[in-house]
Amino acid sequence: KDAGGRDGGSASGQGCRLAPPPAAAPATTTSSERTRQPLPDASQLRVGLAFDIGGRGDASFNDASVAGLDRAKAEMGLAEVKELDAGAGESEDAKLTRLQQLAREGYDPVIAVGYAYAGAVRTVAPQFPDTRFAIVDENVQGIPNVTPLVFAEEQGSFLVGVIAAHRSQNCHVGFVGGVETPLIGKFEAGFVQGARAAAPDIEIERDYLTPAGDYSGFQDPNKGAEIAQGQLDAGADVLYHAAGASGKGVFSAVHSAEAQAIGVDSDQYHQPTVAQFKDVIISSMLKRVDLAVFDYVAAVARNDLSTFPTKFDLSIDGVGYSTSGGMIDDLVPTADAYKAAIARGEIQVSDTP
Amino acid sequence: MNTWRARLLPPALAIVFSAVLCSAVLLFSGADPVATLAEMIGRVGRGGTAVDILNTAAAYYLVAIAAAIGFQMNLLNIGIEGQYRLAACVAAIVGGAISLPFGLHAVVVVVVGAATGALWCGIAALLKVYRGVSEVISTIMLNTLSIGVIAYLVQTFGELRGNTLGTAAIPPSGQVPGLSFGSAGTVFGLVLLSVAIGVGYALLRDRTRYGFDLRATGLSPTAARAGGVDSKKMVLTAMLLSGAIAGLAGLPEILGRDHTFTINFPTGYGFAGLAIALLGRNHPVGVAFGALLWSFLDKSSLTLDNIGVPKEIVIILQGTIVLSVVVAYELVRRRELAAEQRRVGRALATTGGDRA
Amino acid sequence: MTSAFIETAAAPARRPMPGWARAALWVGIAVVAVSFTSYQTGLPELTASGTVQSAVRLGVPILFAALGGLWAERAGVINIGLEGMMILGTWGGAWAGYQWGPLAGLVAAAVFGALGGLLHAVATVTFGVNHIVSGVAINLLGAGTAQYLSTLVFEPVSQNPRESPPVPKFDTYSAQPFGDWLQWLEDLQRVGISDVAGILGGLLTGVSPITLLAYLLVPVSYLVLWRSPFGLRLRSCGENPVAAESLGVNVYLYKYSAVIISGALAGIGGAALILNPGQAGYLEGQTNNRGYIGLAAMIFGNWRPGGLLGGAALFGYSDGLQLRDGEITVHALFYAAALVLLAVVLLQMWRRNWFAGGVALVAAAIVYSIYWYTDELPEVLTAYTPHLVTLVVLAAASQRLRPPAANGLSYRRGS
Amino acid sequence: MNTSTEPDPGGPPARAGTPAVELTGITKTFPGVVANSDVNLSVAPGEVHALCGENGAGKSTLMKILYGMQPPDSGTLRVDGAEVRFRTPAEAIRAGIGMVHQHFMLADNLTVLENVVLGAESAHGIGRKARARVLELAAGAGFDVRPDVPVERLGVADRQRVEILKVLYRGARIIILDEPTAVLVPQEVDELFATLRTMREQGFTFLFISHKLDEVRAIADTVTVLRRGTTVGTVPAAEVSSRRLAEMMVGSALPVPERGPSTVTERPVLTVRGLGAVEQDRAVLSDVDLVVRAGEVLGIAGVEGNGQTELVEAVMGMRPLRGGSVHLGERDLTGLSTLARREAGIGYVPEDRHRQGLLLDESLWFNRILGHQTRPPAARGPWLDLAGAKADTRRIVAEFDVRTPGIDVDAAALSGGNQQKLVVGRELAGDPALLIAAHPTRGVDVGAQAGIWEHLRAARAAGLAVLLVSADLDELIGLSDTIKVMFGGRLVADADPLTVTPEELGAAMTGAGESA
Ligand SMILES: Nc1ncnc2c1ncn2[C@@H]1O[C@H](COP(=O)(O)OP(=O)(O)OP(=O)(O)O)[C@@H](O)[C@H]1O
Ligand SMILES: Nc1ncnc2c1ncn2[C@@H]1O[C@H](COP(=O)(O)OP(=O)(O)OP(=O)(O)O)[C@@H](O)[C@H]1O
Ligand SMILES: [Mg+2]
Ligand SMILES: [Mg+2]
Repeated sequence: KDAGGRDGGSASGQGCRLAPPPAAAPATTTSSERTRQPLPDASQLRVGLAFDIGGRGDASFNDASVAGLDRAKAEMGLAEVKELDAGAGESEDAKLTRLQQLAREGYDPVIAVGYAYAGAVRTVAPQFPDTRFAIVDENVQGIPNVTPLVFAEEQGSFLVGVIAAHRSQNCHVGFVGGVETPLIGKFEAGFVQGARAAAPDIEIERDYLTPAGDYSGFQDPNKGAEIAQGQLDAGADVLYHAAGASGKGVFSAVHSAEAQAIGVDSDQYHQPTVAQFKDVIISSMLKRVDLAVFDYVAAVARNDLSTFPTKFDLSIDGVGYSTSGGMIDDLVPTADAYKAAIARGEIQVSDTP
Repeated sequence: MNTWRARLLPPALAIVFSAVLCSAVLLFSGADPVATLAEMIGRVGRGGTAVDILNTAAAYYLVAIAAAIGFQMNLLNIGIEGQYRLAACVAAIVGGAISLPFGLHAVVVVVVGAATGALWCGIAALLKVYRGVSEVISTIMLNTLSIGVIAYLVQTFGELRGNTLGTAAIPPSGQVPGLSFGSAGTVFGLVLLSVAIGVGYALLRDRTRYGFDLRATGLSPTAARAGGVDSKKMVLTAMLLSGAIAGLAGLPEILGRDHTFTINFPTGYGFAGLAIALLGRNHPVGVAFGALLWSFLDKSSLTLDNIGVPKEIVIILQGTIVLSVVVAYELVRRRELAAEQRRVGRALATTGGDRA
Repeated sequence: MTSAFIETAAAPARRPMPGWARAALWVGIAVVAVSFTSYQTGLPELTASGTVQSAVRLGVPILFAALGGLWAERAGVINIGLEGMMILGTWGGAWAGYQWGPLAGLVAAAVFGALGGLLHAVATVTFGVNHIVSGVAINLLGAGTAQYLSTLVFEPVSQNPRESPPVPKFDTYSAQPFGDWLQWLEDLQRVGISDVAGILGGLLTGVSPITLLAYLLVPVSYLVLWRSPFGLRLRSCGENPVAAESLGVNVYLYKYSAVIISGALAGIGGAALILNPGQAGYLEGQTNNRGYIGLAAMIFGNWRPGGLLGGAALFGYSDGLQLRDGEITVHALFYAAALVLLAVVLLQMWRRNWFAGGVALVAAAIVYSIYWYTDELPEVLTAYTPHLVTLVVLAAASQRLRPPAANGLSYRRGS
Repeated sequence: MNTSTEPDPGGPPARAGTPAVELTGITKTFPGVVANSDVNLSVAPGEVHALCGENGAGKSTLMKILYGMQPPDSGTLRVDGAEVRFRTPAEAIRAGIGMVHQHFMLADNLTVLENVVLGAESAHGIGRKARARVLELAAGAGFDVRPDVPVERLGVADRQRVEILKVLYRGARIIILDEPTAVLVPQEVDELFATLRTMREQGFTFLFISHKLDEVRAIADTVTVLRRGTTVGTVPAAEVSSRRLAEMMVGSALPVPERGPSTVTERPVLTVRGLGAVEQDRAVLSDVDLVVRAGEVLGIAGVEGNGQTELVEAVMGMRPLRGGSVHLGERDLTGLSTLARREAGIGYVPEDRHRQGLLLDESLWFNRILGHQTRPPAARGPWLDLAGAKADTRRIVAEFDVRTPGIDVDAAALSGGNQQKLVVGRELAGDPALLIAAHPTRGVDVGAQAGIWEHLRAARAAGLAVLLVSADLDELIGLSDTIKVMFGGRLVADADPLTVTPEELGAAMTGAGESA
């Protein structure tokens, strides 16, 4: 019987030659400061939420938006939330219908989760000029009643890239993408830049499960595990995934190789579906959809969208990294130094690989 | 068996049986089947659902006709899924790259779509005719391969809009205007193309020599061969035709609404097409009803979220319908055949049959 | 009185090699070609034990589906519903596995798959429905039922209608210390020895009970189907059911058994997707057409257990390979393909089959020049290497295939 | 004979006086047809009992009832004196009955051994013991057998031996042979009869069906004649003449196809030169030359499997050629498709109407179009002319006396004879110059047969050239103006139908020398 699994790529090296982190500097404004203004009363609002595939329970941005609304209920007395689920491979008119249905039934604001709604929001929002729409992950501009909730995923990924580089014993890390879409490309880009910034000589494996258009890559943990195993076999010992449900496979491969993994979107250390692997999840790149949604509801309740951030980036903690499990506590100063440098604009993170 | 009873009874039986089965499932899971059905039907009157049903039915009709052409010959074109998506992709790329006068532009796009579908299906046809590869397997493989080819094409010829990778937009000269019902939505102009294809298919099937050859080959390849039908040619042309019609299925949406092919282009029409063709017994009118039913189930299932019923019940319903419709056809066929033999026997006995 | 038998049954002058020997020969040639390529291109991945393990893991679900197809089609029932039965298996496996552990999951997966098989049998055997039609419907039903049940049963626990909660897994076993020794050999990086060690190591380490079951079921299927009275009767239903019935074989019974076993095997294939270590629980869409691929592997293997093992292995290997730096490794496969084609050329020359030899030579030249003039392949295309390989191999070999004679025909007693 | 082949002493020794098989009052109807009506049959143990009757008389049906394949509507079965009721063949087998079917029931893909032991695995398994037993039985019956050869590689005679081995392996004492000689050449028939005689000595009882009356008289002890589903009578074979048997079968003198006055002209319609074809490296046709003139019926005689099917297919363009040419009048058809040949004026009555002649699940008028889909009255340009097709179908139904309630019923609903009349009517429509008729009256009852002959004669008188392939030597001799004998893919002899006898023809068909 196999004990812990084979040490396919477990750490044996001495780590990277590390570049010195940027000088730490005073932190800039964070959202905590902004939200210090009193919370409005949202008891008049009825929010409509249109999910992307994956829906509730995806432990990713769908769930994060629910979390944001739950917090809004708790803290602002938000009256009602209506959620509608999407189906795999559905056609555009299903998305249109979903948004129209929410708008027609008087939900305001209507939040569309996922860039797949970009076209639908562009079509539906002008039809309902009195309803406010928000769309996650797509920068829809030029329609007065649409607010984009977009994130600087590359910045968050940069930080976990730094963390990976510091944690790697073999000076070799890996990125596993689910589907090769432009959005996932931002995660890859940031991670690579971060790892290189921290360790210029680092080797980086990069693989996707499927090419653009074949969304099975987000739903195939078995292939996720194989890709991860391939990277571990090649010598990588810290893997970062942006592969949706296939990430489970990545964690399990990392787990049996006793290497280290970095989660994505939410704090996966606390995620029940991957709880069995939590001891290898050293950190997660946080994409604070919950925060964006909460802030958005607050802004709507306040009836003031003018100061709403155009992008949720590091400077307002729209993205970040988690420290749950305490496995990277020693790296927090380093990561925060990079974070400050990015927030100050000293480090520019490109969003394409 | 040309009686109306034999034609209409099986689908009716099948739908009733499936409805009963699904009601049982719903009851078991604690939902109210009557309310569920009422909600689904009520849904049709609301918002753009009626128009959506029509628009999607048009696409379903095309894929189902494509499947039906194959079925007529006992060819199983499982590759419709890949054909319509690849064709839509190539047509959108060409449509976005050329510039022609209004009307002609759209015609060229439609022709390109049909040609692409035919070519992709033609691979399977050639493999079958010259290498004896079962079209079932080759089209399944081609479906998966088409995903890669589409990804490659979109990456190579497409452009990034926000987070969505898509082909260049087709200019207004290539767009096909629809019939607007205001807030209830717009019926795609190319719905008419589906109607035309349906009429063409009906004529082809029942009134032309080619249609005769097609059906004869399907009924008995050996008899067709003795009757002078070239089966290789029939396999090839039927697959090409099937692929060409499949290639049209994505175009109503692209030319009528999206004007681009994105990586989010809908999937799953191909398998729906197979099921709908079975439901409609490959008959042009039957398939039309099948497409409308399927589309109705799809679109009105969106409302089930509202009343807390899992909308997967609709997939179960669809699967049950397909299975029970074929079983019902078989049962009715056996009964009718026996009845007809008895009838012939009686007729012969009275006209002085030569036996007993 | 004896002449006719002698005459007509006399074997052709050149007695053909037995099937298994020919298969073994080609496996040998392929292994040599890949080892040589691995050495020439400096890509140890090609024969690394990791790649082989990956191939095994990816190939096992396909192998089960293919075995399922074998059982059904040997009894004359085409089973394109394998995909749906596999989906039912994943759901059943996750459900029972979550509650009572992996062994129960395995059993439940078999039972759920068998239920799908039973439905297929009712439709095709009792009602004489077209086998493909019934299969398509079962695929719809399998997917729909699993989704529906998952919403009802899993969502309250996992908070996600599309996923089950984590399911306990089987442990893996390795042939120690043999495995370490193989690993040592592999790490030496010696031509040939390391390659073989890599391949053997991949096959023998990290084996889970399901994998072992898959390994076992290939010879077991052979023995049962070809060496037992039950199997003889079952196969006779796929060859000539009327004759079988006239000899007192209960054709319906055997067809039912075969299709139900087929469903159970497909269901176990589904279980292999969730109960093997390193894999998730039930997840909507996770079978991802593996049932269809299994069917293709079976056809590829000429409706024989050894052959379908080869099909599943080829598929698993090319999939495993493309997942490991596919742009480069699949590119290197072209080199190996050119080598295999050269072997074909030599063989055909030896047989004085000049035309076939010439065709193979041209093909080898084309494949080699593709290898020579490109450095890597676009990843969007390498992702589908297994499918392309299947298609190409079928195109090359399908005329030799010999399906059961009554495969796909509906049979009614007394007519 | 080797004593080791003594059959299992399982069955009770037949007591004199108790019939081995006794069928009383058997009635069996199919939808629209009474296949057996009040049939009585008694077979003594240890005899060869022949069953005669024209096509469709109900012989096969009766035997299938005895073998448990079809349940009788009424009547009783006794085996060795005990009343039995078989629901499946398995039960009949257990009672010691075996059947060799008219159409062999063998799985081509399986080996000889597998075919033999299938269904009887409980006796000796499927391994070494079974093989030894099969070899032992074969030796006892005088066969030499290679148990591991797939059946597909065997010729017809060997396949029949496998069928007999199957029956023996099950320890059957009562063996039904349904038309065992139809596919055999005379020498093989002799060998078969030798086997039967040996086995009769060993105590086996045979039920033997044949259309060939002299064979019946040669092997049988007793003959029972069936006509239109009922027993006409049972007579000792030694005391009955073939003529008497024939009269019992048809109720009157045997209808003989009459040729009528010769209408042969000098104008060649079909000219075939040097035709050759191969199948899997085996020459199935070599160097066939023939000419059919207007108004002439050219008959091809031959034992099944000697190239007649291939010749017809080659002339119809359904088979790739290895050489040679086919001309219709002046026109070279060699490279043309089947359809083009039909359009050029060839009508074709295929040998298997179910597989090649008809679309069983379609209406009669739809079937009328098959083969005529490019020509009036069925078509106009690329369009079908449904009205024209229907009108012409009505004409055929009337002229050819096709008994059907209407032209909208499915072809499957017609009886074989009526189906065949429809096919012949269709192929004679549109005044073809040449008709290729393969077994035009096979499996057809006497009435329909006479009707078809009548139409052929009328068309011949109008100048039609006919290439007739038939296994029915009387039909061949009666209809043809010229007969050619085919053997091993070659035309080996010519015969003058005015003088040749079926016996001489039969001898020529086995390749035994030139005929008159
Ligand atoms: N399964 C069946 N269904 C319907 N009718 C049948 C069936 N089998 C036989 N018949 C009819 O029963 C009659 C008797 O057929 P049977 O096969 O017993 O004739 P036969 O004497 O064996 O003829 P042949 O000399 O051609 O072998 C025929 O008219 C046939 O049409
Ligand atoms: N299921 C059926 N339905 C209708 N007619 C049938 C059926 N089965 C057989 N027949 C008819 O019965 C006739 C004889 O049937 P059967 O199958 O016994 O043929 P057969 O005796 O083997 O004939 P042949 O001597 O030509 O080989 C055929 O001509 C056919 O038309
Ligand atoms: Mg890669
Ligand atoms: Mg008969």
